[in-house]
Amino acid sequence: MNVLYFAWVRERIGLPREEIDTSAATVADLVEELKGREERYAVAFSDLSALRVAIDQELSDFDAKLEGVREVAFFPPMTGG
Amino acid sequence: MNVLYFAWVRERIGLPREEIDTSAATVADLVEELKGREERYAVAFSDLSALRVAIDQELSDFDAKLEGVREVAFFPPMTGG
Amino acid sequence: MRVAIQAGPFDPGRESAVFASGRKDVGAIVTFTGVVRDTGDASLEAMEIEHYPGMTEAAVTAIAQEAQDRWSLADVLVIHRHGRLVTGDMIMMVATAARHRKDAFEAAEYLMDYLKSRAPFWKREVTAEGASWVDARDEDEDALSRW
Amino acid sequence: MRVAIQAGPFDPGRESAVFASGRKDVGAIVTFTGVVRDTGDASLEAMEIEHYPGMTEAAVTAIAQEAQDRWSLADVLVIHRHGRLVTGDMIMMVATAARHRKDAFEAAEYLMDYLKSRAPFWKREVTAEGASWVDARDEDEDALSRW
Repeated sequence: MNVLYFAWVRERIGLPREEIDTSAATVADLVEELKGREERYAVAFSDLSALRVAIDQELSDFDAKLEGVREVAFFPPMTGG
Repeated sequence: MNVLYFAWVRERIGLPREEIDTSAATVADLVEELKGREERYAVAFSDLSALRVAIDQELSDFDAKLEGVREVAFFPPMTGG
Repeated sequence: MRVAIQAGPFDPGRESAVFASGRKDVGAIVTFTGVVRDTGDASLEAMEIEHYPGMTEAAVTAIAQEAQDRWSLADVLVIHRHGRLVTGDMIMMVATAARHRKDAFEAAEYLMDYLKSRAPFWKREVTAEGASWVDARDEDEDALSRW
Repeated sequence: MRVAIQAGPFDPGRESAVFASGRKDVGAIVTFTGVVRDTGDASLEAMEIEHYPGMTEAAVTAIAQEAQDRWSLADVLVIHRHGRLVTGDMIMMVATAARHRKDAFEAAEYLMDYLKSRAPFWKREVTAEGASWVDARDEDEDALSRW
């Protein structure tokens, strides 16, 4: 699965995207898996209320299932306009 | 006193402005005086709720006093923009 | 602040480009442009706009000043034409510049609501079937009550 | 409808002049232009806008489509830049064309509210004292509740 990071999430994790081999059932499961890997993930995902997630380029939420998903992106609340 | 007419008030009365020598105390008195003059004024002023009045180029109302006033204008509700 | 009451055309693109240019405290610019449009039934040949010279400038300036007093604005522009226009012609425009978009949007809507019903202009539509004065709409009068 | 997500500059004057030109059913055109402004404390050296290529185009197009579904609009335009900008640069613009001003104003405000909080852009301010990501404001999130 392609996992993307934007803005300060990207900076904290230290890369814009990576290919992750996972059997996580939901976004929340994937986050737990990443937090267990290394400190930088634990820091980036320490407060989920400050994060947003998109699944296959559509805004979603942390309860969403990952079956069949090709791309997951994590980022802070958007500041366009 | 300079009396001005705009839009369909001007068309009904048949002229855009005229100098009127009057001792009318209020706008309403002036209207009554004009209505008594000729049919075209009676027609133009038949429904005061469809008319607006400006005194010395400021929106006003039919109760307003005319003492010291130099210019009175009658017109339908405005349709700018 | 600039208020222009004129018979001649204006270029809304150029006006909005010039408006508020070079200011560092402006984050939001809103413009409204009013265009003569076909009204449906009979094809419009012309839109004639009568106004009250002298009072028009004073009334529009007062409306623009009131907008500047009510909202935090860096600049305000109002251009309004009079005379004979045809379909597609620009009738008027307003522009507002502010730090924040809320001020710019609200002030522009306020300006439009007041220009519609409190500036001394009267529109007359000329079609193949004749000419008629445009009636003021109740909803335009009602729109003032929100401010 | 036109949506452009681009690094390069745009000319708001030219864009608004071209927008909806030659249409006979348009009576009202509203534009909003967002400009990089000095934020006060430390002087801004640059505003960097990151975005999510692919999702950005889809999200902005969906927002513009929703505006067309909700209001009676003749046309909609959204331009949004990404990359490095400086004070005074135009960040983005929206334009709406409609028969009536209420539709044009409301749709433009709707577009702005959704572009602020639902299009995948992230702003970073660079000053002499360092760089920091712009925090989303509660009032921008709250603004969505009115639609």
